[in-house]
Amino acid sequence: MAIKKIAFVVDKLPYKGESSRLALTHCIASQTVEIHLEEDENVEPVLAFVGNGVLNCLRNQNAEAYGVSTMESHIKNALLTDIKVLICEEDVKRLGIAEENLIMDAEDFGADMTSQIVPFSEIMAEIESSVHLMYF
Amino acid sequence: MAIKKIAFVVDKLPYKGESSRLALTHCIASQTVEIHLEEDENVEPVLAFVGNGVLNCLRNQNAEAYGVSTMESHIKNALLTDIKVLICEEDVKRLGIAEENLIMDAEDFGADMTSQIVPFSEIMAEIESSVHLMYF
Amino acid sequence: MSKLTIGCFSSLVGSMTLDFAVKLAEAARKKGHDVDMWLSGNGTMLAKKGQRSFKDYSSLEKTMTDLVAGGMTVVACEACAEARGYHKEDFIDSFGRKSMDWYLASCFGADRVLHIGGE
Amino acid sequence: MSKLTIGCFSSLVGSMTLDFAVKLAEAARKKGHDVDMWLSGNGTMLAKKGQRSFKDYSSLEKTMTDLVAGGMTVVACEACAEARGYHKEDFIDSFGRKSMDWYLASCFGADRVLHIGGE
Amino acid sequence: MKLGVFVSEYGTTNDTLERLKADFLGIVLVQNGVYNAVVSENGQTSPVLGKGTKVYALSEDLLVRGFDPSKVDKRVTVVDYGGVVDLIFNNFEKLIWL
Amino acid sequence: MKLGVFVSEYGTTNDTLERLKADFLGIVLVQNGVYNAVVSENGQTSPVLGKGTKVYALSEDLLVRGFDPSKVDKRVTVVDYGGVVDLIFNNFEKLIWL
Repeated sequence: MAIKKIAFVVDKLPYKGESSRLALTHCIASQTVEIHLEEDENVEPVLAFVGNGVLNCLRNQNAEAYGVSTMESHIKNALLTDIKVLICEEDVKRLGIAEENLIMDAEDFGADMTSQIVPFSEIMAEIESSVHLMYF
Repeated sequence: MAIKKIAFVVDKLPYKGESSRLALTHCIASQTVEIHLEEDENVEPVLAFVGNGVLNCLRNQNAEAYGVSTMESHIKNALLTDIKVLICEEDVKRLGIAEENLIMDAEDFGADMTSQIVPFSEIMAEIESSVHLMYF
Repeated sequence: MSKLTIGCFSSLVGSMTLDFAVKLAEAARKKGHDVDMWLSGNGTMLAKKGQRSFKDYSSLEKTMTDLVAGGMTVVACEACAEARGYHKEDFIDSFGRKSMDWYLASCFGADRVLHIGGE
Repeated sequence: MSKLTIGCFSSLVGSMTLDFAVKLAEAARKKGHDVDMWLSGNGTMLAKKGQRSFKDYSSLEKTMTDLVAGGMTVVACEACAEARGYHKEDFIDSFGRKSMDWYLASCFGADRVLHIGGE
Repeated sequence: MKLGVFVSEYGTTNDTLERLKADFLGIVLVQNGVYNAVVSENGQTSPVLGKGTKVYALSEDLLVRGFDPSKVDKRVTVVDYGGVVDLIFNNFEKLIWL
Repeated sequence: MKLGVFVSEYGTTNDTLERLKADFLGIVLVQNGVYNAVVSENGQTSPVLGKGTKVYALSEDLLVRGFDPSKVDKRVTVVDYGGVVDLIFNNFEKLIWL
């Protein structure tokens, strides 16, 4: 059985461009990748927010004025589909973000998975153990 | 007679995006703006390169590999159409560019106009005396 | 009543810069100002007819055509559009197609110009 | 012979990033490697048929169709394209239209992945 | 000259802001520029706020990024799109988008 | 892990480069990234060159910007597109585009 891990690393800010949004939609697309693969083959995504990219993970995003989906709903969807979500601890501290302001779970979506705030070294280890790396 | 001065200020690097290219094409479009205006009305453009934007003004640009026109040819066209071209002195010094490496004239295009390397304060004065400002 | 000319340059579908320009135009119209909008470079993407609505993208076509119907002028750079494969028949009907000198002329007659550049 | 998958994301017509991706693909093919190219976000602009050639823009359609004729695979994200108003009939004929999972599957089978993101 | 500068990015090093001279200079934070109104790095507020110039931030762009417009730095005035239109016509003569 | 980092911008403050750890780290300067190979600011060469890592620059992107590929900083190796392909397959395993 061949499972290949792909690391999705987001270091871009949300909303001005669509880079971080595309990171989420491509990451979640791992749910359906099997249709293109042989039996027993699969892709295992891991999603990490680093640098200013951690600002994608703030709670209470309200996109009503613009009529688009929020990064918050995408991240919660990632948790709902059991994707490992990592948030860089050093950057959370640097930007003075309280954990209570971060999207740590998606209970309202019915997800069991929770986000993890981890040191950059742990994210680097995930990159190292991945077969491929997509840096958004 | 109403002549309105518009300042085109370029602070973006060339080639990766098309921002500085569009600055030049729009600036040169002042040659034909009269067709949209009343008799005796006209636009007088002034073109200034500031910040890293001064790197648009380097000589010997060779775009053969990419098959596009160079910023060099656009700047020479601006001089050929008698547009005032200013290059920020402080930035030329900061980036260690020798004057001999800058596009100071367009004699090969048959232009009489030459570029001027001027202090930022002089560019600021041009902005001040312009009716409108386009910052590329 | 004053006139605002908005130049939208390297902005894109999928970039909120286009949203900014459209919302600002809308707010200016509400306050009774005249508004001209110039689409150049990748900004011309806004002029493409038939953009399908998805939850990940704001849908601007309706707002724009309403604004034009209400008296706003929207013109896209013809050459920039052609280079991207947007021909006359690809354009939203009420949008104009002109050369770059139109933008300068619009600025000539404007009280304020907001030139939105950037990559 | 190895396989390279190139993902072209927020790159654009009028941006040399698209030129970079195309030239890299061409160089890899010349050296006998397999190449898959995925166009997503604004990168889907490359798939639009009928882009007119101007001296200010590099013309990539011929190079791309030649590369595809020679065995390279080019697929654009269907939803990203639809959102921009590029329907099936707007596409360069030999380019594919798939959903995002295709890119992940291509990466699964690739020896190297160059994911070109950015705004 | 009354100059309005739209800052649409966060954390980029552009010295344009430092060099601009005007009788009146106002900064309008839009898009990712609004992070300058709400985020501190290592306890330091954004240098954009420390210039002694008037700073405005767009409420819609705060909301979409998860920030409460009532909780911006006290040196910042929050405006909506209508407020930006008024600034453009009443407070500024020329505009720069960074 | 052998990591190749494509730097396509000049003068942006991204601390990613500082933090990356790899057994082998190579930097490929492309697009506006090539200015790092040729431009000094106030007499200082780019910090990108001072990391003790192997640095490459794309010749086509030097030429288009008006630089002679034979005159880059001596710490930089100039490659063409074919050379980039070889780096990707022979020198690196994973790639980052900044």
